[in-house]
Amino acid sequence: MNLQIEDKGAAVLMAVQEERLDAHNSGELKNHMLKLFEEGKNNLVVDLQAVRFVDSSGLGALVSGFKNASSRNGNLKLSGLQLQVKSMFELTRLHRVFEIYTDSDEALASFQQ
Amino acid sequence: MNLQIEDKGAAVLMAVQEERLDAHNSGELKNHMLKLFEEGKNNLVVDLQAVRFVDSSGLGALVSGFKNASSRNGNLKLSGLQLQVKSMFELTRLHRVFEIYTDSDEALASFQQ
Amino acid sequence: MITDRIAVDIKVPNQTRYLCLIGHIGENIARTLRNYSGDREKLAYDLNLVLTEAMANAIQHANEGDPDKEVHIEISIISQRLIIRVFDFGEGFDFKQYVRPGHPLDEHGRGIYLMHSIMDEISYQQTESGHVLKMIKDL
Amino acid sequence: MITDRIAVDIKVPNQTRYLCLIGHIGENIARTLRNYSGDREKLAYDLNLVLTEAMANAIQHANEGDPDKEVHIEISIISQRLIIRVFDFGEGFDFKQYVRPGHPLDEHGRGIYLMHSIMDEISYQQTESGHVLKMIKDL
Ligand SMILES: Nc1ncnc2c1ncn2[C@@H]1O[C@H](COP(=O)(O)OP(=O)(O)O)[C@@H](O)[C@H]1O
Ligand SMILES: Nc1ncnc2c1ncn2[C@@H]1O[C@H](COP(=O)(O)OP(=O)(O)O)[C@@H](O)[C@H]1O
Repeated sequence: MNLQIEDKGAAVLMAVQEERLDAHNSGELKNHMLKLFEEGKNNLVVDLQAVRFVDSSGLGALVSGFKNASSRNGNLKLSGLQLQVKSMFELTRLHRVFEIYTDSDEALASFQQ
Repeated sequence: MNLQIEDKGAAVLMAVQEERLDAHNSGELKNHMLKLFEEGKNNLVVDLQAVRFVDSSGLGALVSGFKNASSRNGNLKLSGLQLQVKSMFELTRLHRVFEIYTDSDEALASFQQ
Repeated sequence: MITDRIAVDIKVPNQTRYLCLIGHIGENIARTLRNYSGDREKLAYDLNLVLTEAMANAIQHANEGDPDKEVHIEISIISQRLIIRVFDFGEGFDFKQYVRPGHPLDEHGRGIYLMHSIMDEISYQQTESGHVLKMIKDL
Repeated sequence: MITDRIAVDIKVPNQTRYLCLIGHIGENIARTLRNYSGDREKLAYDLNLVLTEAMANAIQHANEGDPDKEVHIEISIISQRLIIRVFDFGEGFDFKQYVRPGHPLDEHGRGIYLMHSIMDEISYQQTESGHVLKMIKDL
């Protein structure tokens, strides 16, 4: 999976560089998040700007990251959702679970307050 | 077919705004060219920048335009060919028939000399 | 009025790497349909999604991830009805149990809810040689 | 080594508007193949092209543009060989005659030359119920 990971201080930015986040690659995303948690990095921004399609297992991987971050007193926030991807969060009511920002800068700034 | 036609003085610029130029829409391109010839516009630039795929009938429509333009002492030149589209012209040796320019400005300028 | 009459039958190995092939075929069908007055790009996403969800279930739950097995999918359109059939050779399951959404913080269990929300009809039935998930959308 | 084993069987109306559906399926297959060391984007274009050319011929020459007829195409991959079959119910034609390129200024007659150049094997044969153009590419 093509993933760009960058430590921005207040949070780690993970930019998913894939057209699809589905049952084929969501496990890998989960593993990358687990590795960050093990390193004590509990504040994440997952940027989905490049992602055109998410399925239920992609959503599941993000929920898993959110729960892990929360249980370590961190947070996982999302940014860059394309219109149809956003609809998926609404259909599954996950837009009430995640803090969702227009772009990664805004999401990162929210960690600095 | 999505086609942008603009009279630039020395030549008419036809920009094909389609991903594919194939047996489904090449007939339409031919008709638009014929209409221009009927109006006495015999110098054409066909810009293929947006075109990702050309089949043999797309090539055939361009050859037809080229022959019509030539027989009226005009010319039909091409611009903006994507790499794989260019390969199609080479495979069929049509790169020796057409004057091919990087972009439409260059092709138009060649008519002004 | 000329209506679409399309039949696509696909067999691929039981591997998630082919999810995108099947999903893209669904998208492309949505984009080439002759008569569709709704939002084509929404339909493209929806068909991509239900095909991906149904195929992922067949791979992971029915064929238990065995990469040597095969997944068989049929997509057809007759008289403005789009029908998807996904065949599996597993033991079957109680489909109705998963139609309602679970807890928002569950990691799994959204697939059947999504297919059920998007499609007009959905059923899961035994056949001579396994089970078939059948979904219908009126176009 | 796990090899790809794929079978796609497609039936669409005898209309050029479906050329892009079939062509895109060819492209998507090229992009998802497990074992391919060559240029994937070139293979994607080539499969798109030969499918488009063969199907356009079936539509225009064999089924004579009748929109109520049907085009039937099979794409399969077995043991690193990609096989395309395009069935038609026309009168057939002398295939060999068109394998060489014609005059550069001909408007027609490049389809079979292109298919012949791109694929490793190509044949056109009678079947019980019509003709089949069969093309093979070793992957
Ligand atoms: N084809 C199938 N064969 C057997 N069990 C299945 C099949 N499809 C789904 N299931 C069962 O139904 C459950 C719910 O499926 P779904 O809503 O798609 O969510 P998920 O796949 O994320 O668990 C699965 O966890 C599995 O136990
Ligand atoms: N499936 C077919 N059935 C009958 N005739 C065909 C078929 N395919 C091709 N032909 C004949 O072969 C000729 C050459 O085909 P081709 O090289 O694809 O060029 P084009 O289609 O541009 O004429 C066609 O003009 C047609 O007469």
